[in-house]
Amino acid sequence: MSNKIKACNDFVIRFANVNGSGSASANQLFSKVVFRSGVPVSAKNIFPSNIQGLPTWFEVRISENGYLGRRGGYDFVVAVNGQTMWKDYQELEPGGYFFYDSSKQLPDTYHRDDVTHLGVPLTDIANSHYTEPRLRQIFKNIIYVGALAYLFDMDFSVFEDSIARQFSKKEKLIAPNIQALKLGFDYAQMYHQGVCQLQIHRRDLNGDQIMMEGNDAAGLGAVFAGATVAGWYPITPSTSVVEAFEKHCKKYRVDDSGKNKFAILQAEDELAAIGMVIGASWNGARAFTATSGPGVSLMSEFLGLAYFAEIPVVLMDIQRAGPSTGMPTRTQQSDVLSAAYASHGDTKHVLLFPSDPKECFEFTVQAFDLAESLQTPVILMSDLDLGMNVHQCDPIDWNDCYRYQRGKVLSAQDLDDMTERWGRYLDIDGDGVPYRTLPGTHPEKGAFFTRGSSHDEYATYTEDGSVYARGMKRLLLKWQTAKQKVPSAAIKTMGHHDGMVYYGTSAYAAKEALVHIQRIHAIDSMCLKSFPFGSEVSEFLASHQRIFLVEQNRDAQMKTLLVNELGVSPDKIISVLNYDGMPVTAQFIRDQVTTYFASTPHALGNQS
Amino acid sequence: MSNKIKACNDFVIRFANVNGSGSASANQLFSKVVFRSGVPVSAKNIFPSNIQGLPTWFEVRISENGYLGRRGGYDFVVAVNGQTMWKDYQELEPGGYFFYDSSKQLPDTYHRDDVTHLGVPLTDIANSHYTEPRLRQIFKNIIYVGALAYLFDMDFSVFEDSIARQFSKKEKLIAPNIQALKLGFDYAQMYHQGVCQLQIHRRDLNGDQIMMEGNDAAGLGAVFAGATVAGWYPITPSTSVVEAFEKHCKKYRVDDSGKNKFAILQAEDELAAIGMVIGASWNGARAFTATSGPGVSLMSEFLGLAYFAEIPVVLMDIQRAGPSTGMPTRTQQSDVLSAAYASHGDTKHVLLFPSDPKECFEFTVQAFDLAESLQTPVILMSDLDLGMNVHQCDPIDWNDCYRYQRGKVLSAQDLDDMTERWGRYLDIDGDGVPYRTLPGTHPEKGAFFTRGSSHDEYATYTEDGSVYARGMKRLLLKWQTAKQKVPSAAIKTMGHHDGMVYYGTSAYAAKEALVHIQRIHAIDSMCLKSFPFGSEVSEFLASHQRIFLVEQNRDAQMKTLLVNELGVSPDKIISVLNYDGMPVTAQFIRDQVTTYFASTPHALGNQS
Amino acid sequence: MTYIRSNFRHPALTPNDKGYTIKHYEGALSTLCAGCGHDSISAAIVKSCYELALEPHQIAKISGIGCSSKTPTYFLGKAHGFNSVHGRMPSVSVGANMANRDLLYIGISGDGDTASIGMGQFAHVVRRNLNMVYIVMNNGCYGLTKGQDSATADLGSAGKKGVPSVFDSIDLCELALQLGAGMVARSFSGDKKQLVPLIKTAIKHQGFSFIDVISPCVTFNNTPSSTKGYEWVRDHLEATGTIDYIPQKQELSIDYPAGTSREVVLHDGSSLHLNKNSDDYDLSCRKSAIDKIETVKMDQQILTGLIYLNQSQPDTHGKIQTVDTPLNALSQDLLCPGSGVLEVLNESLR
Amino acid sequence: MTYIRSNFRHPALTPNDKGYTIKHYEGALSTLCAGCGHDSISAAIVKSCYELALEPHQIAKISGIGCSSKTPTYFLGKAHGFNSVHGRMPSVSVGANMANRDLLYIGISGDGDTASIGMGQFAHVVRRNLNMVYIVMNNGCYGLTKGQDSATADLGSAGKKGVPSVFDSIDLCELALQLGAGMVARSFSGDKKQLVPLIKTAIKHQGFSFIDVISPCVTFNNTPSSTKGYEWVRDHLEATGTIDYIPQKQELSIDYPAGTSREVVLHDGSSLHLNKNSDDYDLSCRKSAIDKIETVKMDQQILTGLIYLNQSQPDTHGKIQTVDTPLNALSQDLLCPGSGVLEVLNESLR
Ligand SMILES: Cc1ncc(C[n+]2csc(CCOP(=O)(O)OP(=O)(O)O)c2C)c(N)n1
Ligand SMILES: Cc1ncc(C[n+]2csc(CCOP(=O)(O)OP(=O)(O)O)c2C)c(N)n1
Ligand code: SF4
Ligand code: SF4
Ligand SMILES: [Mg+2]
Ligand SMILES: [Mg+2]
Repeated sequence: MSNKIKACNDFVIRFANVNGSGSASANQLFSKVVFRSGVPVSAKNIFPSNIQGLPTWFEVRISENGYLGRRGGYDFVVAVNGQTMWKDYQELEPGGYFFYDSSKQLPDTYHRDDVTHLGVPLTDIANSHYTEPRLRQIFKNIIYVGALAYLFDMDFSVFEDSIARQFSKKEKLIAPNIQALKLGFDYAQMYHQGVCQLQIHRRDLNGDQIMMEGNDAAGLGAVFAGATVAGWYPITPSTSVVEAFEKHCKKYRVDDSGKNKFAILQAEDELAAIGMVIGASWNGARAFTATSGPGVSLMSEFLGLAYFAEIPVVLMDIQRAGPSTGMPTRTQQSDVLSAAYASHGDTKHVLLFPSDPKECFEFTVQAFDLAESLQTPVILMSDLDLGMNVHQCDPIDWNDCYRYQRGKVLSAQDLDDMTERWGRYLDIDGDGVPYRTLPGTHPEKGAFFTRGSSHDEYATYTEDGSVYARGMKRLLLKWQTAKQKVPSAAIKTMGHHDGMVYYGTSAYAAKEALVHIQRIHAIDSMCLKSFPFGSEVSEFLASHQRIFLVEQNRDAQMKTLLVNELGVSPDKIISVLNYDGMPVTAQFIRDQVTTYFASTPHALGNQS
Repeated sequence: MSNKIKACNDFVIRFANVNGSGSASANQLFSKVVFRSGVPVSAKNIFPSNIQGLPTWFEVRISENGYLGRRGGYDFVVAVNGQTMWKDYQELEPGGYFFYDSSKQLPDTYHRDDVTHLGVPLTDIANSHYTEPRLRQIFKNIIYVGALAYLFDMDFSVFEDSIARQFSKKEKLIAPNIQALKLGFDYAQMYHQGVCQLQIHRRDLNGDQIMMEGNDAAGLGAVFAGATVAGWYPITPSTSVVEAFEKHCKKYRVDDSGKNKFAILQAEDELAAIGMVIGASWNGARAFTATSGPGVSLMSEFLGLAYFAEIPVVLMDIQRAGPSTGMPTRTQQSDVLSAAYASHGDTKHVLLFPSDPKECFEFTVQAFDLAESLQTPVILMSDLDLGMNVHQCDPIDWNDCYRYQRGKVLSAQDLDDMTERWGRYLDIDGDGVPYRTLPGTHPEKGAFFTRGSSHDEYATYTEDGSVYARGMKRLLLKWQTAKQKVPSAAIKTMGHHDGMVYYGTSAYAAKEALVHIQRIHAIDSMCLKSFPFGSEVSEFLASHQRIFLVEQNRDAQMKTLLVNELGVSPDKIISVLNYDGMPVTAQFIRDQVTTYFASTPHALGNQS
Repeated sequence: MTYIRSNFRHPALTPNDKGYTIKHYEGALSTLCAGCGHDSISAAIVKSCYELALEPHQIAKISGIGCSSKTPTYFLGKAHGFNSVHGRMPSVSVGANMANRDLLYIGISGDGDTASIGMGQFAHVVRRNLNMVYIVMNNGCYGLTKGQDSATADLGSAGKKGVPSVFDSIDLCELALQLGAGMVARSFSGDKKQLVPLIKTAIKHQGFSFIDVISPCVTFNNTPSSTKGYEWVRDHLEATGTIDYIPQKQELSIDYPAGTSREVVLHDGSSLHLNKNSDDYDLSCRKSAIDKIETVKMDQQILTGLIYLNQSQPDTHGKIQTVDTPLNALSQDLLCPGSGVLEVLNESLR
Repeated sequence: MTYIRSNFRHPALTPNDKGYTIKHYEGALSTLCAGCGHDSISAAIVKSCYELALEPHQIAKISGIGCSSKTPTYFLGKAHGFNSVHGRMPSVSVGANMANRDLLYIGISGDGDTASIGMGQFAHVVRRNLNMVYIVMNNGCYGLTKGQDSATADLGSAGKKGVPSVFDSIDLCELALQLGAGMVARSFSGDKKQLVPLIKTAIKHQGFSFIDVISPCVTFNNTPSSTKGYEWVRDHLEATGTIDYIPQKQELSIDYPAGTSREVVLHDGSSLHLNKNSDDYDLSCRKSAIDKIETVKMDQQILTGLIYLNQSQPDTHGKIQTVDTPLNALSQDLLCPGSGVLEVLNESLR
């Protein structure tokens, strides 16, 4: 017992529950209170692909240093799921704390010397205070939260406030919840006084930050971006994007007569979902869909059409672990390659890689501008970790002076004013982006035929190979234009030889890993934000001799893109690949990088 | 007229027709006669994506040197399509011959000095000899073939033989056809004696070669390979694969009672087609489907399932010009990337690249062996040029001692004999390939659950990330195994610094280009046959300082694969890209390569 | 411009209510085979739009892939067109309609495009009662890929290859009925008298209007042994009754024998005059309509004409309660909540 | 192993004809929600196979994706199973069946899996009359993705979220009928008395057997306002009549009141004993069956029981005339033409 973990505002607690048991809101209450106590916190929901009765975990990292990635391991476990209790016990960090429901006695096998047992008879307490089974179940969860409040020496008033806020519309529930918290608190105080050396003390480190799910932010972004049409098909972990869009639309987009300034249609499948987006975008509405890997595969034919016929599309790919159905409730960044080059024939698609909810919001807004400015699909590459977990980030903001960039769309007036013959696929500006018209614009001018078959500059069908090739070449020019419009990579460079590159949700862990690595080794960093890559990316790669590229997939898919598009030598990229479906940890990155350094201390180039 | 093209057995003739007018068989008769005269010949059908009434061309290259790729340009044109006559006239090579139907007078604008006009009143002759409109139409075509026989000084008896063979089952038609030939012959002899300086003279250069379409060969290959189930959906240019399979099955695979030892089902779409293949393969039959780009896009989700659940699949992708509907009747090699990494998540698929019909046959047979041995999808990457044009190649042969390699399938006896617990996804041999069982094998043993979701070695569903990752790693090991089983690249090396790499149908033009380039510059060559690449490919790339990589797509897709899989530096690969939908020509390759040499005569490496 | 345009040209040199002659409604020259049924249907669409004096640019033509799906190029050259991908015309139409409820959507598809690869999207666009005209140019085969049987090829029917189909055919009208289409009709490309009023009715009907038009493929499926050839179809037609479409303001001047005609008023005030057969049934009863199709089919006949019309269902916009202004016409100010709401919103996330 | 297996266990401890107890037919422990209708259907499948004394390893279980599609893990653990991708069970079943016509194919799907993403494949497997049992576990919602409405959710029906559906529901039995299924039935997961004989009949029927089983989702769609909840379904059942499946060799010992029962003999000699309602109709008439469904629906009732049975159509193998030996059992010698034919073949290409 002497090696008990001691920590203040820097530890990991894991809640082991059964899904469908109502534990989620209790656990979220706990992490919200940490946040409201001014201490940085991050929480990951590790849930099964099933609805009820299977193990689910909620991992909360409390980090005064503001490390918001997954740390790995846990110092304290609330083990209220009998199915996994033994595993939860065994995997506890040395010196950790094992919190369990002591209504039933713990078997003898639970005898790790280094572990502190914290029994609270949750069931007994709940049963003796509540009669209705559902209440017993729910309050059992609140009781353990109350106990934690005591054990971690937390400010109880923040709990009370939080409960009051949560139930501001159901005031009757406030008192019973606080009572349940107290039951736990009191029991812990009575039986476990001074035992726990983990503390969560008030700080003021969170400023004006907010806690939000990436999908919520993306849905909100679509509302702010003026999206009016969403066609979608349910699939974990993307479903909540459209749910959020709907929620926010219902709040901000219903007119006085109760009618909707939006159309959300649950499609029959993903092919139809993206078909709807294409139809709506063609017709001048901002439209989007959200899906995950299997959906992207199914949308592939339509993506090729949108690329070739040059129709704006906003697609959000909330990635999960593939291939195939894979691990539907685990995270990965493994659709990078299939999204970038989706569909047969020569195609390339614009990708955006948000790293936190605020970026989910902002990149969604930008996705619509890009899709319409470039007349092409833009894919927001989020993932389950970012999309379905609550993340701390800066507040959403909005500049009211900003106007949507609707791209090159000709009005009736524009058409009347034209002196030259208009060509739908004619590049007049030299940027590879032609002008389009919308159906219904003008009685006599501007009508054209959109097709996925080969066409000339005037949208007429052609089988003339040179005309076709000219069009394909122009699309490459457009690709160059895209490079100037997409968000730039975030670069931190001091001119070192080595660099670390990462993107998307790996940013949390990578940033933390960098702090540690930089103590022993000089290294620069770059967080990629988009594909195609801007010149800043080429420069960073060119000016560094070794690049550690952090990815959450097996096949180093971003490396493929970098090498393929920029011609950078694959030799200088050292992949750091995590693909077990859990968010990558700082520790993993540190280990990989430092092991590499240990074996190859110097960069390869410039040796001769 | 002094610069008239003169050539014997080395020129290009183009037939300009209207589709649906019955010209195809006359044109094919002509090229067949060239072939039977012992002179190497290649013919390309350039047809519209339409059924009737649009321009269609048939380009025949006669080459005593045995150059069977497209040459580009034409020396002689049979211009019997009014819609394109002017263009056909203008684009004729300087000094070329313009053959037309002189029943109508040629407009004055047709006054190129360098061009020899050869008018034959085809319509008039046909009308004066035949009354039925259909016969007039058909025999008009035969009449011009007869005229060509004279003009090119060809051996008329070969025509007579060919007609006799063609109509061996409709003998009545022999005489009228020969008469029609004669009508043309006689007219030409009468009015154009000694005018044409192009000749086709008998040689004996074709040995025992055959003339065959790649799709016919692939379909035949599937019959010889023992494929019993085909699910398919019509799409140009793949349709004729299944048609050939059916034709050969009907010949070789119907039992005495008239029942079929095969099942061919036209599916409702490509998703269903590959679903059928997966179901049949899972159940132990050899099954395949054929499609083109749009189908591959649609099959992408299922391909991921087959990869991850490890089910054999044979898919033939007869590529056409993309993206989207693109140019459905033009050729390209532009599905390479999307086929190699088809589907979301981390996936890799085995690809085979046949270069001629014989290889279509052989690689199809091998595809089944590979798919079953490796338990994974194998994609035959053919294209429209190879699949739908008749190519001269060595005869099909078959070794009766060869036995199908059905892979690791456990029989009831095997299961009974096992001492260890069997695991569907357990790698016992260290090659990454586990053992499978077929439904119905054993009453008690060997049943397992196939799924696209994550599974452990015993096929049980798991969400344990480390178990999942272990499986994904094993699939990489299997990929290594694949490298040893796929057909090796064909390498010709003399240890030069420069090398040319090509694959698929580019082989014809590349070989010809090499002959010419080698006269001025030492260069080795490699014809890729498969993906993943064997060690011979890495060695070739490593041992050459500059690699010219010939591809028929815009984005240098094979380069992506080479760089990505082998880590070769992208700098040393110089892409030679033809993507206008016409088969690449030797001239194009020569020009690209020699231009490069002119500007950069020496290889880059080893300079310091 | 269609091959057989000339048939219709004569009476139409006079300008319509909008002052347009029929030329205004034509498209590019057809590249289909001479005699293809699809061209007749194009001509009927041209005629319908001309007679209704529609503004062509207020129409959107959407199709899949196939010979049939090529036809939108051959009519209404002043309207935007979208030749999408195989079998997916419905979803593109749904999206387009959501974006702008004010245009007229004419969806063109083939039997392959709809009954095979597009079956799922077809079923669901019907179910949503999207306000559109959905025309299947039904030739029982895949014309563009050279004549394979489609799922509407009848059992035993044989095309050019001479191999009789071994599968039962799918009756798209019956499916549309079952899936809740507001208007269902069948016609024959060769019967322009019947087809034009049907198309006009379909255009005027608010909601999903389905017309299955048997349209012989002269190249691959016009054999005597084919049930989709001109011969067979002509010999086996049975019509539900003649119909006349009467525009809003026109008076009902046509004289029908008493007891044999009935008027149906459409939403915009225009009306249909139905000249009925004796064995008539209730046009607005799904069950009777299905029954009628099946009964006629048992006699080896093909039921044509207006089979079902029910105007009571709201269309998709009605179901999901969108605003009256087309969504694509709403400005940023009407759509973007703006910074004003963010204080409350951010606070709710703390 | 299913949650409610115990219900069925008692009478089945006795071995069946093959000497197996019911345990032999069970699968892994269910991970569905306690009370989920799907578990009852699994139990009914177990019981049916047990009672028919089938060899489990001669069965192949194929499904798509969804809670329903998970169930094959929970029954017949000795049979091979294939949990494919969403909506594509039919095509995988077609392929499997083509490869080996001798196994019994049980396809399991959900209403989302079949009526939405899988609609096209569903329509076409029916049309092919594939010899299989196709069971839809129909809960009117997408259970696994947390309760969204499916296309079988009835107009006005509301699940846990409380939002009534604005779209008409798709009736899969009617579709199956129209598309040519040989056997069509509907049942309720809570009615094992009716479900077991139906499954047994489906297994014995040669050709496509479709059973739409209403199967409440207790978590997301078991509200009083849902027409797929236990309450509503129980209150609105109307059965076509009780049916008893009688194995081949068993004598007809059950005694029915005269005039109310009828016997139907299946291909293998086993028979069905139908105890009919008074308002009965001809079971082998498609038109009457559709009519019956529609009529009952108008009364807000759900028709259950055997709705249609027609044994006259050949199955897919019959249609395409494959050999009797399963194709996957043909050896290389029987399949490969060998070098012998090549001389002629090559010569024909010169
Ligand atoms: C995904 C895809 N698969 C296949 C094709 C090839 N294809 C083009 S048209 C067509 C069928 C057309 O049949 P139908 O819709 O009946 O039109 P028709 O030509 O008979 O008018 C097919 C299969 C395609 N273009 N795309
Ligand atoms: C291509 C694809 N899209 C979406 C999903 C997500 N998904 C899983 S199950 C399901 C619906 C299941 O509904 P149903 O078939 O009715 O089964 P239930 O769970 O209700 O039994 C969906 C949409 C998926 N797995 N694959
Ligand atoms: S092939 Fe048939 S459907 Fe196509 S254009 Fe010709 S006649 Fe019409
Ligand atoms: S969510 Fe619904 S369908 Fe799924 S297991 Fe639970 S009760 Fe059954
Ligand atoms: Mg057709
Ligand atoms: Mg369901």
